[in-house]
Amino acid sequence: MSDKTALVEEIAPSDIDSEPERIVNDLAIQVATVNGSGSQSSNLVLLRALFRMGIPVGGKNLFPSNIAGLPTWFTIRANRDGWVARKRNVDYLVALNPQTAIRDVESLSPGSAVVYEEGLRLERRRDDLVFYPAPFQELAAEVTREVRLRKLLANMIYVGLLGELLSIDVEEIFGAIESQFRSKKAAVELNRRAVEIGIRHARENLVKRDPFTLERMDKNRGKVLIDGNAAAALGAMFGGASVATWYPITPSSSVVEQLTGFLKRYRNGPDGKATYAVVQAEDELAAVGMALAAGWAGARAMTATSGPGISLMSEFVGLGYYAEIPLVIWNIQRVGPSTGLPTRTAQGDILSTYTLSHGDTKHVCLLPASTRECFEFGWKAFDLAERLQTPVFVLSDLDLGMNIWATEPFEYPDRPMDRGKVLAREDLERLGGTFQRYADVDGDAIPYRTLPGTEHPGAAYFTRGSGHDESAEYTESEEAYVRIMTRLDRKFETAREMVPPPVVDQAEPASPLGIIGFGSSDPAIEEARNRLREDAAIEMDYLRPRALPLCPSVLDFITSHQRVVVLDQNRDGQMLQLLRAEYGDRIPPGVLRSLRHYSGHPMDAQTIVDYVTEMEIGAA
Amino acid sequence: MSDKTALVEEIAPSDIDSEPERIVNDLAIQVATVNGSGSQSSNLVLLRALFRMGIPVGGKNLFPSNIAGLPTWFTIRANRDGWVARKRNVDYLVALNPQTAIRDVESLSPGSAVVYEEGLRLERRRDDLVFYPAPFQELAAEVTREVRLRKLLANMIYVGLLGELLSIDVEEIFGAIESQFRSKKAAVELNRRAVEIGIRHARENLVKRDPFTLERMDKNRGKVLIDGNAAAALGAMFGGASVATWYPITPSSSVVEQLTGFLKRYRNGPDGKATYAVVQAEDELAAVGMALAAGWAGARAMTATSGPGISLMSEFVGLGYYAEIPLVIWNIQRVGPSTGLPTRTAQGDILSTYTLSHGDTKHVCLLPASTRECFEFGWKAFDLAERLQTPVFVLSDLDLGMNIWATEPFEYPDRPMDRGKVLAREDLERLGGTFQRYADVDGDAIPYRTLPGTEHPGAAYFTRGSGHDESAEYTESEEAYVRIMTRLDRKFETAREMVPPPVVDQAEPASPLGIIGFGSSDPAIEEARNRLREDAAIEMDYLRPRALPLCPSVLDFITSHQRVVVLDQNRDGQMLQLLRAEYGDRIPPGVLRSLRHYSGHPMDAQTIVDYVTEMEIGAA
Amino acid sequence: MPAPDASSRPRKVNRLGLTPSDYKGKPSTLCKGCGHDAISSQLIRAFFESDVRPHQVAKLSGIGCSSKTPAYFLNHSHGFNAVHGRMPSVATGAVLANRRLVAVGVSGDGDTASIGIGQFVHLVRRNLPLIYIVENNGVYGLTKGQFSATADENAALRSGEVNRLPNIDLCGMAIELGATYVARSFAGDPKQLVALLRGALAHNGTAVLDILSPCVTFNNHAGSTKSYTWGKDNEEPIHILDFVPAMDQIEVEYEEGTDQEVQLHDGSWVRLRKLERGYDPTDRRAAQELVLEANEKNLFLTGLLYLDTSKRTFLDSLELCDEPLALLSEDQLRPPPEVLDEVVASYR
Amino acid sequence: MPAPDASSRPRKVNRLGLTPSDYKGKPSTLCKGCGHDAISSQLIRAFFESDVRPHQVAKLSGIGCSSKTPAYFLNHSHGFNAVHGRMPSVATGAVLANRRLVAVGVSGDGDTASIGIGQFVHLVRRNLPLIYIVENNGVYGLTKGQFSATADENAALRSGEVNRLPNIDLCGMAIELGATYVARSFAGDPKQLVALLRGALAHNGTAVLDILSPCVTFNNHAGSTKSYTWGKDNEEPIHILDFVPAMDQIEVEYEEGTDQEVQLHDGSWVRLRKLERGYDPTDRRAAQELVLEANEKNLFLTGLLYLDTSKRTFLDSLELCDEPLALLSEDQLRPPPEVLDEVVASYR
Ligand SMILES: Cc1ncc(C[n+]2csc(CCOP(=O)(O)OP(=O)(O)O)c2C)c(N)n1
Ligand SMILES: Cc1ncc(C[n+]2csc(CCOP(=O)(O)OP(=O)(O)O)c2C)c(N)n1
Ligand code: SF4
Ligand code: SF4
Ligand SMILES: [Mg+2]
Ligand SMILES: [Mg+2]
Repeated sequence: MSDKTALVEEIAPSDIDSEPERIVNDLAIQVATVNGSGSQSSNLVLLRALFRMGIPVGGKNLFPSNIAGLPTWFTIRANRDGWVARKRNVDYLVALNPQTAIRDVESLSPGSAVVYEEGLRLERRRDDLVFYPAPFQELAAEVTREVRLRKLLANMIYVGLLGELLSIDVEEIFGAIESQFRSKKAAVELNRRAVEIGIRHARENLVKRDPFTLERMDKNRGKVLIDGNAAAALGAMFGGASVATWYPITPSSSVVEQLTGFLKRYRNGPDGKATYAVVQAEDELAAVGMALAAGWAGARAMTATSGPGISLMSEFVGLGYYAEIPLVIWNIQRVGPSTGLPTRTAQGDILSTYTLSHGDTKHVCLLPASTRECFEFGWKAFDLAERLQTPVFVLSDLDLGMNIWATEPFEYPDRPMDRGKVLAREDLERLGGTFQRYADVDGDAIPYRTLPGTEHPGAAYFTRGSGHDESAEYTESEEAYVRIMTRLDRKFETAREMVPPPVVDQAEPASPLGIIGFGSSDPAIEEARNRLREDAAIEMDYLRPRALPLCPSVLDFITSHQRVVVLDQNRDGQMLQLLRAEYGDRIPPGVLRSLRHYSGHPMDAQTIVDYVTEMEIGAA
Repeated sequence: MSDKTALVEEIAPSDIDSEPERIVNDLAIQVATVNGSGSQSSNLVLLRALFRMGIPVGGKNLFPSNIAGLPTWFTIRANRDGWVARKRNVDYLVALNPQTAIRDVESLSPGSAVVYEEGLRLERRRDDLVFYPAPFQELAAEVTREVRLRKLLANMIYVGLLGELLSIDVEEIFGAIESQFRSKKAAVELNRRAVEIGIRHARENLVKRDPFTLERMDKNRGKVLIDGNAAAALGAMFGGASVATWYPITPSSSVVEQLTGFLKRYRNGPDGKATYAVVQAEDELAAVGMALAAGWAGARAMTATSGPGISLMSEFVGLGYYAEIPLVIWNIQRVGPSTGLPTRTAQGDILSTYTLSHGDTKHVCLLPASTRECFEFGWKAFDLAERLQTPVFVLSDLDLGMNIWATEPFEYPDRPMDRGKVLAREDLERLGGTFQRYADVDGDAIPYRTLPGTEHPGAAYFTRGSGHDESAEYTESEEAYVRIMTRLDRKFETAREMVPPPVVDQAEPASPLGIIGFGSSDPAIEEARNRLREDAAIEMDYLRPRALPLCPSVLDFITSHQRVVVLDQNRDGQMLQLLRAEYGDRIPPGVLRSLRHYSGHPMDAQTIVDYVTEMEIGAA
Repeated sequence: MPAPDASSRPRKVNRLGLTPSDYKGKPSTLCKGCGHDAISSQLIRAFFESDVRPHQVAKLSGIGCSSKTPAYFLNHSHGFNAVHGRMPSVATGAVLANRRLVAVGVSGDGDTASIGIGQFVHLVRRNLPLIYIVENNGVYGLTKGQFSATADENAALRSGEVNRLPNIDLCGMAIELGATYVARSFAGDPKQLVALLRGALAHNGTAVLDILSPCVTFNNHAGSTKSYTWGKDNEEPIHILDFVPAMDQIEVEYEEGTDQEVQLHDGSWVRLRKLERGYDPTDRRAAQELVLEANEKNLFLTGLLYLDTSKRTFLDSLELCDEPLALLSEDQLRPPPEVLDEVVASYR
Repeated sequence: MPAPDASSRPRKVNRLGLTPSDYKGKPSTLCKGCGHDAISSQLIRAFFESDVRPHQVAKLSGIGCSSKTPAYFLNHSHGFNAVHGRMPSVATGAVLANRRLVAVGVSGDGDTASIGIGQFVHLVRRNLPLIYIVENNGVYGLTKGQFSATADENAALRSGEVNRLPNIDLCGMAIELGATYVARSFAGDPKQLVALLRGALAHNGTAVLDILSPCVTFNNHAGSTKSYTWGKDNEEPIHILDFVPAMDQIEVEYEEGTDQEVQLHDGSWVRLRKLERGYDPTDRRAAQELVLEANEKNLFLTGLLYLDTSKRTFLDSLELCDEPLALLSEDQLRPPPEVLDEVVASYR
């Protein structure tokens, strides 16, 4: 495509009617197919090729809650400045699904490009788009005669086509294919062929008429391209996970599935046998019961689940809180209530997880915002759980957990494992029989424990979810109950000091405007801040809580701003409610503003920009 | 006891050293025994005798979480002014349990009286109490030779003894015995004998030396003496309960057990067969699943449970919310977390019940404060559930549910049942096929439903906990999801208007001081208000929410006071948190004060008086 | 000599004047070829042929590909797709509320044998009138192919992962628990399946149908013991089973070659032509023995494994009134004021 | 002629030098005469006689009077009184974390057969090494005497309330599910019970002991089929069972009258003297038949109903390392930085 270089390189504001400028490394490609059609490999190849070209990228899969035959959309956002949150508008559509093609095309902004199966005749639908038709099935037939394969390979053809249209480095595509199909030589060959046919078709039949193009950069040096669940699994392995129990549920399944893969490879003992146990339990009640007891008996125990599973774990989690048992629970949030939209993302379980179970309970919750933090919290959660002797939740979500993110490489844990206050036989001998399971010896409200099997006559104690005193004896004494419950409350204050503090990015002096958001909202918030700064000269300070209980600095942040937007990916403003419940009337009236996004789609910057812009107009 | 009348009748302030005055109809009697020893009948006889003397009374049983052999205390409070909340100090102790006698005696205030088995020699323990020893076992031997019976009858002897010491009308005791043992003539005879022997023993051997005495009044005309769970059951029967499912758990078991008794007696159809189904399910998950589906199919369905059961019901309750299914759930709260103290009282599930289940859920919760309201909410909850098409919780507690209260008689429902928006065949014919299960036709956000079995081709719809549109069709559309969720939010606003409003008792003009408390705290609050008014001239306005979601008037109450005490029978100030989460920064700083009582004992007035007094000193 | 199947005469309309398409559902969103869709087709046929009024039917399910299917048959019946593993409790509540409902529950092997086994046990124990269909593919389809508790020991996934735990045999469990109608069948054997379904419709009590229903996406590979090929190659019916409706019986003579006839609650009959095994499904010992043998030898024995028409149902145990509870009038539900007075008086 | 019981010689100290009181627990708070306390006594005796190191034992339970008992024996062992019906999962987690633990789970009939039946099923299926004791009294003791799912059909409470549902037979279920050590016994038969417990201690796999344990407060009345009297009057041992420890076996000659000896995993033996029935507990068919007969005729057949020493345990299935997971060092748990580099590289 020789006319490509003729396009101006500079990006300048242009009015709608003028010839489009060249837009380099800033676009969102969306591939619309049906699930089960095998397009996932092609999308990953595309994503990886861009990644290896050094361009910041992210990939998001919007898939249905079924196995095959329903619409699915994979979106790749490439952005030279690193903004890879969801973008509402798509620039490049690959329309392969007849069921949705018309609607997909209708939703495009003027000037977008459409690559499509020519039989769909989409060019008739709009006259303000750039259309690139191709006979995918026909082209695939050139690669192979085998019908099933042909269908799969049609997907790889669009990779070639896009490669040509967007100037993707062919060698990176081929390299990505090799990574994707690894050992399978034949597959690599076939897929390369398909890409080549795509390229050839584009060269011979299509004229580039859109402004989008890609160029090599160097923004991914050292980075990895990974989903949050893989990062979580990896973090868990390096955290020394030894018992992982689970029950399959989207979008959390891939935490333990990928953990199993890692453990199988890297965690065999000297006898060649497993230094871990992964158990697919019969349900979530059993999964959490096993993990809890494993934590009790001294394993680094974890489970992972989503919405309905969290509800089912409720009773056991209360036991964990009251009997003070370490355990890590990953909640990869999806859209509720009930079954809800199991393949859509939300931050809808914050409130119910924080106080999960009946009675006075509250739980340490970590709120990772990136795959890096998934890795980091993956191992730190065990340290916290064992140090604090309590269930620790990590609240990720489908967007973070199942979508693919480019990230700085993970850092190997910077400190040895913290196994918490465990008394071994020697300790007991030294103490000479003064061990009391639930006594606050150190003033931090964290008691000492012993593990079953400890060879000392004073080691044993009795664990129960019913009333107990410092010696772990059964009691219905009101004094003992109040003492233990008050200590647990103090222990939560200890936790407050121990959990990862919020990340604050604040102008000097503080702007009147702030935003509080957490988890997977982070990239959209950062992009929105940048846009507001650049487009509207609005400076928005940012606090991102990384854990519950909240740190006192959150209140400081709120009180030092005039308006603080609280961004929740849920209907009920759950973080807002938590802030209010926590800080109550210490929050000056009118400061907190609630922005709630609960469509099930990942957070995008535009929603924030719009909200803030309108708010600031109101405030002005 | 002839010297009785010599005591002055008037109650006047007296200093500590002077001869005690006569105290009429104001005392707390505590009977300390072991459970399984059969003292419950005696306590009830005593309670009923006082009740029939027209004296305001209440009876509270403090019992262990086991079946026999552990300490148990039954406390009867009689108070001429109607203050029958728990009183921290006991005036009359009946010490029959050697395990606790010494501690029980040590905890008494000077001047209290102790009736006890003489073998315990308690008179040696203190010199500032009045001691009334008696050889209970020996006396019982006079009634019967049968060993097992003798043990039981020893209990009836203290009834006689107290009767004599406190001038209880013997005929009322005998009458109460007859009510207690109804048809069993022999039992009536034996028990009468035991009472007589107790009286005789007192007459012949004891000299009245304490100031407490009882006299006939007329404060119980028309009233009933009943526990909250019986009242709830009765309310449910008159609410037309047709499917009740349950799984045994203290303290909720007696809701359905007593309901079964009522239904068996009063709810047989013309064919003599049951117009109801009561099912003891295999667990709480099944219990709530059955009830939910019964509600779906058109029954008036309910279940009752406590703490752990609530946790287990969590998943199904979210389905009920999202799929909009009527169902009534009684949560008779006990002390958590986990198994906690199963035979102690708390208001510790408010927060977790209100938002029970993962995702954005919130539930209508009724908060009865009296047995009368247990009855009333017993039937109204069905109307609300069917009208609103959602699970409705009634949050009672052990104190209200299992203890015995004198109350105004119950009022027969003042309106016909509200079966909500159900379209029958004729309605569908009239509508001509426009039925949409989840459409907001009337603007109140409440849709119409049809029952399975409705003979019309347009009647059927599909119920699911996954994403659905107005026609109840499956969809993953973000627009439909947001529409339905937003409507559910509006429906909750409809509920806000429909639930029982708070009860407000406010001075004119408003006092600077207010209190917000709910449920079983009510009698202690009223007593405390009275004491503060009389003893310290402190007027304390009172708002008692009777439901969640909260009415706007709650905020008005808060903002029209300078200090508002929020009384929670839980550690975490759960109602306080709800108020803050709901009204946020509209609550002026410093107004809300949190009083948290979480010992597992019922609320008492003194705790409130102390707190408020100290607070007001601070405020002054 | 097999006799012509009385129940399979093609009909355009049934006795209610309805056509098969009146029994259809929404288009399926399952994978093409999924066994579950085959079962839905036979459900449509059975309900049509048995002249069931669609509005009287309630379709209940848990969560899973299988549990989605109630949306794909009987559009004119109410359906309830509940939560994972809890179809039995939902079915129980619905039937209690309205005993006139013809309740059909659809579940999967994960939904029933894993998370739902507790509710399964108690449902069977109660003998609730319900057709309980397990669409058994040995895997969790909807969560992408993990083993379920009915996967055979040493079975391998396509990924090579091996199941190291023994399978739970739901028919064996049902028989042990005293179920009253227990059948095993195959999505690839429509004729047997429809007869078993019609028998289940005529039965008053819990009818458990454990149906091999291959998952073409995750468990249909060579070597799978839950694949179509395996099913076709290994199915061994224990008898040839005909369903004879009550009204036909009058006209139809005793068939040559019929070894056993058992009358069902609504007057219809199950007619069995024995094969080599000479199996009597009313003999509980034989049923247990059969299941044990099948498991030991990995045989795929299909047919009506056990039938007991004498046991009381849950509705009998509860002595429920005939009128559906859901339809009782206020008069019947709310006792008069005098009752309140009477009760209140007893609390004085 | 019954031979002297090898295991019942009174001893003051065991081979560890411990006395029976080293195996005691806290004072019981159960009702005087409760069957559960009798079982606790035999547990104490069995652990003492089998020379089990108390610190190696983990006691697990659910909720109920029965589930309280782990506090009443083996004071020097860790105990975990968890939530209702979930002892199996808790036991599983504990054993996975530390495979050297001798795990004994105590449950009730409500705890196991009602709310807990699902976890029971899956535990048995996995064959986790665990002694699973069901203290079966047919009622929920702790919640004051409601029927549980093991209550016999038509049994009546003292109040007159009749149970209209058939019972669940936990031994029958266990056998159906392929359990490897299944016994029925009686709190009132200490000799048999202690032998069965010692056998269970020697067994490697799930040992299910369903023990009639009368509730003296709520289910011990005349007419109850779970009372002491009923148990005493109806108990029919299917064999006389002796436990012969590995070390004794060398010295002890084959006993006259012994019909069958089965070796257990630790080298000890169960010696059976057959009675009328001539019962072989290694025959699964016979076991199923026996349970069926007992249920049909309401017989109280006690003894070792089924034994299978060949099946792999859950720990085998998982190919766990020998070192308890809980005791692995940081070296063994956290792979070195190179592994992180390697994995990270694969994500580029
Ligand atoms: C409480 C809960 N846990 C897990 C899931 C996720 N989940 C959905 S379907 C399913 C398994 C379905 O397997 P099966 O019942 O065999 O149905 P199939 O898809 O194979 O037909 C699981 C685990 C869920 N929906 N709810
Ligand atoms: C989730 C839950 N539901 C109900 C209860 C109440 N509960 C405590 S013990 C028990 C039944 C115990 O019966 P069983 O297991 O037979 O023990 P037993 O007391 O007869 O020995 C019940 C229902 C509970 N603790 N937790
Ligand atoms: S995944 Fe398997 S079970 Fe699910 S629809 Fe596809 S073929 Fe059927
Ligand atoms: S109630 Fe029954 S089971 Fe519980 S301790 Fe008493 S006798 Fe034992
Ligand atoms: Mg399946
Ligand atoms: Mg029991």
